[in-house]
Amino acid sequence: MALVDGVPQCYVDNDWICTRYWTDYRPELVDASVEHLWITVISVLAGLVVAVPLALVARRNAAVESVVVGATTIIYTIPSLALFSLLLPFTGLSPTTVIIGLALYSLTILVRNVLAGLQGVPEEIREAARGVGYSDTRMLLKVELPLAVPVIVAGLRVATVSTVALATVGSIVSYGGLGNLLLLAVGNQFKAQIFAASVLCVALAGILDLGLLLVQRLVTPWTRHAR
Amino acid sequence: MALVDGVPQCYVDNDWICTRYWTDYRPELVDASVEHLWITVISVLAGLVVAVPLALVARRNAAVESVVVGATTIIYTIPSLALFSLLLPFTGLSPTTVIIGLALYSLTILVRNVLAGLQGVPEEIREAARGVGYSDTRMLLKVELPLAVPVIVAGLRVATVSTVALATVGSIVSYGGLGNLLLLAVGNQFKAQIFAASVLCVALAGILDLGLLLVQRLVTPWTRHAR
Amino acid sequence: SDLEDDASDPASSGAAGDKGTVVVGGQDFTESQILAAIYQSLLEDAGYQVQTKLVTTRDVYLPELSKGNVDIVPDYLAGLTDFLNTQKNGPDAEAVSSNDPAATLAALEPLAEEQGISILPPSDATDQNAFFVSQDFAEQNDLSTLSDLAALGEPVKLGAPPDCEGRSDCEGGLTKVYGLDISEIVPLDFASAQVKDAVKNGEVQLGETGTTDGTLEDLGLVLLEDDKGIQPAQNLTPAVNSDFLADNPDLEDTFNKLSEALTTDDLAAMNVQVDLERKKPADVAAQFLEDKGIL
Amino acid sequence: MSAEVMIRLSGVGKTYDDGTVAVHELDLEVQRGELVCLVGPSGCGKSTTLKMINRLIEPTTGTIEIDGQDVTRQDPVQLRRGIGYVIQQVGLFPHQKIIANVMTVPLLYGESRTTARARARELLELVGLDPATYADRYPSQLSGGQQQRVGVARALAAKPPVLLMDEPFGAVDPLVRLRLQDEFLRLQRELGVTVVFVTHDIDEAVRLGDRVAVFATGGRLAQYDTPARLLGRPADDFVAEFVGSTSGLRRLDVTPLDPAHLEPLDGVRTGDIGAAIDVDSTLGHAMAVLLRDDAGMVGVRDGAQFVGVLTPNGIHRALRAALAEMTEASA
Amino acid sequence: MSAEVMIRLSGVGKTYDDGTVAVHELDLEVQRGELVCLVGPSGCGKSTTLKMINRLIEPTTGTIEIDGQDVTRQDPVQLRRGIGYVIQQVGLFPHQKIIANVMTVPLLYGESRTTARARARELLELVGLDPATYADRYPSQLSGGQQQRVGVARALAAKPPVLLMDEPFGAVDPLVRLRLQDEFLRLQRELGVTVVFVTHDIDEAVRLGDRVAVFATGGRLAQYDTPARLLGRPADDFVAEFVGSTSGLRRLDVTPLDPAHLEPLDGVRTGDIGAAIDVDSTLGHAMAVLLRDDAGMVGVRDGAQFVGVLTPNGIHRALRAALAEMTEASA
Ligand SMILES: Nc1ncnc2c1ncn2[C@@H]1O[C@H](COP(=O)(O)OP(=O)(O)OP(=O)(O)O)[C@@H](O)[C@H]1O
Ligand SMILES: Nc1ncnc2c1ncn2[C@@H]1O[C@H](COP(=O)(O)OP(=O)(O)OP(=O)(O)O)[C@@H](O)[C@H]1O
Ligand SMILES: [Mg+2]
Ligand SMILES: [Mg+2]
Repeated sequence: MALVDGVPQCYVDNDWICTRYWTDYRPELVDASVEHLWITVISVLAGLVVAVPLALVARRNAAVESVVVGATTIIYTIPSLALFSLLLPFTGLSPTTVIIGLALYSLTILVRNVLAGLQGVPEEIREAARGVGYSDTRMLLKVELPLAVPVIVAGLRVATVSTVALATVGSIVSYGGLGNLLLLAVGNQFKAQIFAASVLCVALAGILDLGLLLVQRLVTPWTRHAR
Repeated sequence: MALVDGVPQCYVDNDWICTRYWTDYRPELVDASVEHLWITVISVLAGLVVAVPLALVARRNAAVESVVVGATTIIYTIPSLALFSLLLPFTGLSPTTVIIGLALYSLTILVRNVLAGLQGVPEEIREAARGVGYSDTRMLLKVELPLAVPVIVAGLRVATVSTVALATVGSIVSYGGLGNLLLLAVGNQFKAQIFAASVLCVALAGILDLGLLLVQRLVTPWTRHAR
Repeated sequence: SDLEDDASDPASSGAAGDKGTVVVGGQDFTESQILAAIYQSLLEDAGYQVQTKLVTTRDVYLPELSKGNVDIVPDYLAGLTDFLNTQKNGPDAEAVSSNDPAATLAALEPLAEEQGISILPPSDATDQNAFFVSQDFAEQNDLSTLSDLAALGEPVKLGAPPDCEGRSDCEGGLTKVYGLDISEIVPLDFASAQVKDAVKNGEVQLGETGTTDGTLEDLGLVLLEDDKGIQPAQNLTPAVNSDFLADNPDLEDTFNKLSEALTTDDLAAMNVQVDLERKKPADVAAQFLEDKGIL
Repeated sequence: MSAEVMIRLSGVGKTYDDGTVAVHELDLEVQRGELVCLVGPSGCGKSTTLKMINRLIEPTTGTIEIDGQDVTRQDPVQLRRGIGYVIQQVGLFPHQKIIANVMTVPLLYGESRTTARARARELLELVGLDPATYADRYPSQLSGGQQQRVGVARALAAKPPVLLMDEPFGAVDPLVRLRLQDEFLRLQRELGVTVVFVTHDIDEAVRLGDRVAVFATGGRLAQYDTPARLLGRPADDFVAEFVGSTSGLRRLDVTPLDPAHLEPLDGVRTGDIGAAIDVDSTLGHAMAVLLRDDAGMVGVRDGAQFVGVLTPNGIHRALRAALAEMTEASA
Repeated sequence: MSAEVMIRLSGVGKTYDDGTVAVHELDLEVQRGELVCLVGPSGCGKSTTLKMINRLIEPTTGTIEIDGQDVTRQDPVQLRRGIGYVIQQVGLFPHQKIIANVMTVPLLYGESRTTARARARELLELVGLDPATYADRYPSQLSGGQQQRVGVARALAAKPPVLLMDEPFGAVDPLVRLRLQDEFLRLQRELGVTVVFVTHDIDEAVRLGDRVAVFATGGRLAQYDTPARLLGRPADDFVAEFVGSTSGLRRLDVTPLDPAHLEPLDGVRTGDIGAAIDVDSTLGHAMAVLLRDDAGMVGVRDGAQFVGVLTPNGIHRALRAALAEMTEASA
């Protein structure tokens, strides 16, 4: 094998684990991770912002619920490739394409969990709140949503983790964060890069997941006191 | 455009909607839908069968919960391509590869929703059950799981819809159901086929989703009687 | 289902099933699909039960082929050679394929042997990578070859899969052999609708597709000729699991007959039938075999 | 007089989907500032009636007016803001600390957090829960009776003109309950609140109610009267039985001493008088003291001065007189 | 004698994580077949004590034995199967119909569905809920008191040797409660169940309990005695106050007539006697009758025969005597 001198051995051997890679490509890895992170966070937040009102509309009656849940179902079944191509004419090769797509996907999970969470609020607590004169809005904000937090956060966690994974698909419009690195590396069998990008993806998902768990603990202190 | 005579106009124009396509390709569409359906159903059931015990183990203590939830997170972030390649050496070009993969993905959603559902059971009802001498198992089966059904079914519905969407990825090992048709059609811009396969995907997701909703209504009759 | 009244239902031809099962592999794009259908017809005619498994990438079917889970695959000479070469010698290994079919075959055979794969004689028919620009762009600048484009001396954006970078039949060859100034590779799939759209609306100037792509004309796109021959010999060739071939030696004749008959024009014509006339690959395959008098 | 009516139910009925008649053709008027108790056997429609007043349940027939306005024409949220409500199931917000549960209502009325907090602490004291200990706990960390008292504090926090209370003291012990009743009565008089108070404890109803409505099973109003008349002249056998065979004894607690029934001090030596009670005690208190020591009589004092002695016969006479008076009044 | 002890708490204490002492160094013995009532102010640790017996709460100090066996050494599930439990918050299973809620426990013991269903229907009748109406409803379709009665039926369904009841009749009206108490007492005697019964209603405790344990705030046992001695000789001011200033009156309901306190019939004309009562009535009944009519005395009959008349003074003497007796007994 005629290889240029001074090429690190792990590049030559195409090893999965290659510390040299991590130092050589640090800027690329950092940039990609940062991009991945903000795309994920913004997408999920956008999804949540849309999901809550949708869920609220949905629970007004069974027919509307079917429509809303059905529509988000349809979106979820559109393959990412197709969804991005649908968006492309409007938003072009920009992060917006990816974010809209990812937010739309997260809707499916979020709408259902927001709905399930709200349904789980005990009737007598709802009655007490209504009885002291809570408006629907206030009851929602002060009673129902807080009590639904565990189920909503469960949904947020799934949505976040799934968005971290899906964000790699953004590489088809070149905003895929770690997905860009991954796709390139898969293309030319650069194992060290495949490994690094995958590990960072997982780490990102793990950190976000843990973060949300902590947020949940923080905002639901009452669940910690056993009766 | 030099085209052979007798080619249906909607093929020539590459229309999205082409009734001729639906008749010409009926056998392919039926076969693909059937394959898609059974792969989805088996995958989600397999996921559920694994998720419930995992959730039960997880809720014993916070550390185990982190591990279980973390592990399913990691699985979820593995791109389907990579996951299927990991499974390929063991299971080959068989439906098993796809089913294992899809079941693993559905775990993330199911484990969390089973956990959230169980957490939502009011403490006084748990206490009453324990008080009359329910064993942990019996309480789980007779009290906790039934009361968790709305949240679990919410998870099952997300998992099912998401699996219908993900199952298309099975085309990388030729067991993608409608995904096989979709991928081929995307490759050669066969819009009628893209449309038909997409519509069937959505319909499948919708039907399964509705079916689960009906199942939920059936198994939670007590939620229909307002206080 | 026997709803189809097409005469080409191979399963009904007499001897089916008494020689055991054959798994035909392949990739799931049009051409591969047509070839798999041709293989299936031939094999069924020879008395085998055939299962066709079309997958997305060579990574998936090749290990299965060498293990014998897949028995036969219609493949491309240089593509297969490069794949096996990099698999054995690493991603940066020097290419052993070239634009000469014989030399490429010679390089391939030992590599395939090691994997338990036998290569039957290739056909003259080829499906090489090719680069295209928009009709307007070509007319404005009077372009017909890649050299013409290089002569323009303007930086171009290239729409191609990410693995294009550095490859001698892609970015590497375009810059080193033709001296093109490629300012950016926008990662877009080979022959995909996206890359064609991107070229058409000017987001990139140059896109990558195959020589047998039958859709370009309709879309207002034109191929530029590879006048300096950077594309390796992508002749169609059957790759067979060696053990399977040893057990079924008569297959060689069958497939040689096919390879002799098949031409690049046939491929393009069949692609058009499937891609534009929306005929089913099985029907196109049957028609082809009948026209050539093979079956 | 009609301006004085605060709550008016006319022909109000509630039939549930499955055909259960919870309340049947109910007519009921509550005057402004009045405290009306609803009593009756379990399942007779008391809670349903209460919830129809603040529209948590919509009646199937009849109309309900508050302060002359048909409640069905009002925005339910605005309506309920003017009505305090203590729910039978307590229904504290499990995710809020005790203090926040009580502050909830003043905050709803736009009070500042400081004012709301101060008021909440005051009310916790009032219901016998030391804010220092309980303010920062979650509901699940309180006993059943403590939770119930927080529910009462929450409803009182708004100083609402109308208050609906569904068995608010059902889970607390008699001592705490007595104290709560006293405090509550004081507050109610002071603020002039109109109260509808559900209880199954006839003693409580008699003690608190200006008038008491006795419901029979099936949501029928059997009698609506002052406690005295209810005890003295039950409308029918059902009411008589419900009010209890010991209704005469119950009166001990509500009948004040009357100097007319005392025996003169003449010939009684101070040593013979076991103990002394105040002239404005109830007969019940007198009897308790009488039983405690062996003297057979108890001295009655007005300030420092003895005004007479009370014997068992005197108590009997006083009770009889009270009953007779009642009977006349209701005739 | 020690074989007779069914439940023994020795030095049992419970301190919650935040330092709240819910129960303090409690010693308590319950004999086999005995019905012990726990009373005390809200938050004094009654529920906590109960839940420690069936290990829903683990004590921080001390040991609890049932039938001579340390409960902490037993499998909690097996332990609880031998102990019926009525939870203060009712805690019906919202997803099961009423009949299924009650059947739950016999099914747990391996009864057939038919037997369990029959037993459940029986028990629903017992607690005054007609199975035809209520069996197929869900808990949310019942009133508060009805739900509570279902909870009681559920606990009784197992015929357990030990029964823990946390304010089981707190939400039902006095008439239904009296009936429930009677039925329950009958059942308890018949089956010889050992019962620990939490109530905040001292009347109920006195009526039901073989012995009554009065708790003071902070989980301290203030007095543990028979109802008679508790009323007659409260151990301290706290108990005296808790048992109530009217404790003499409470005794009316538990003290039988004594012929010794009757006045002779001599010189009384039959027309003067307002009404007649049976010789085995309670003093309470006698007094109620006495107050009802204007005669100032009531005839007492043994079968068809008059044995004397009772006057207000007679009642007073009878009460005094009963108190004195008690005081002696406890001395
Ligand atoms: N999780 C907890 N953390 C701290 N203190 C608690 C907790 N649970 C209960 N307590 C306190 O323990 C004490 C005893 O509670 P317990 O429920 O035993 O009272 P109780 O006698 O049953 O009262 P009630 O008659 O009101 O039901 C109460 O003062 C209560 O505030
Ligand atoms: N959703 C419902 N469907 C059918 N019947 C119902 C429903 N809710 C309540 N009921 C019935 O209506 C009647 C009145 O109920 P309500 O709650 O008003 O009684 P209550 O007087 O408050 O009784 P309690 O003192 O036991 O609380 C009861 O017999 C009850 O069974
Ligand atoms: Mg009620
Ligand atoms: Mg308690």
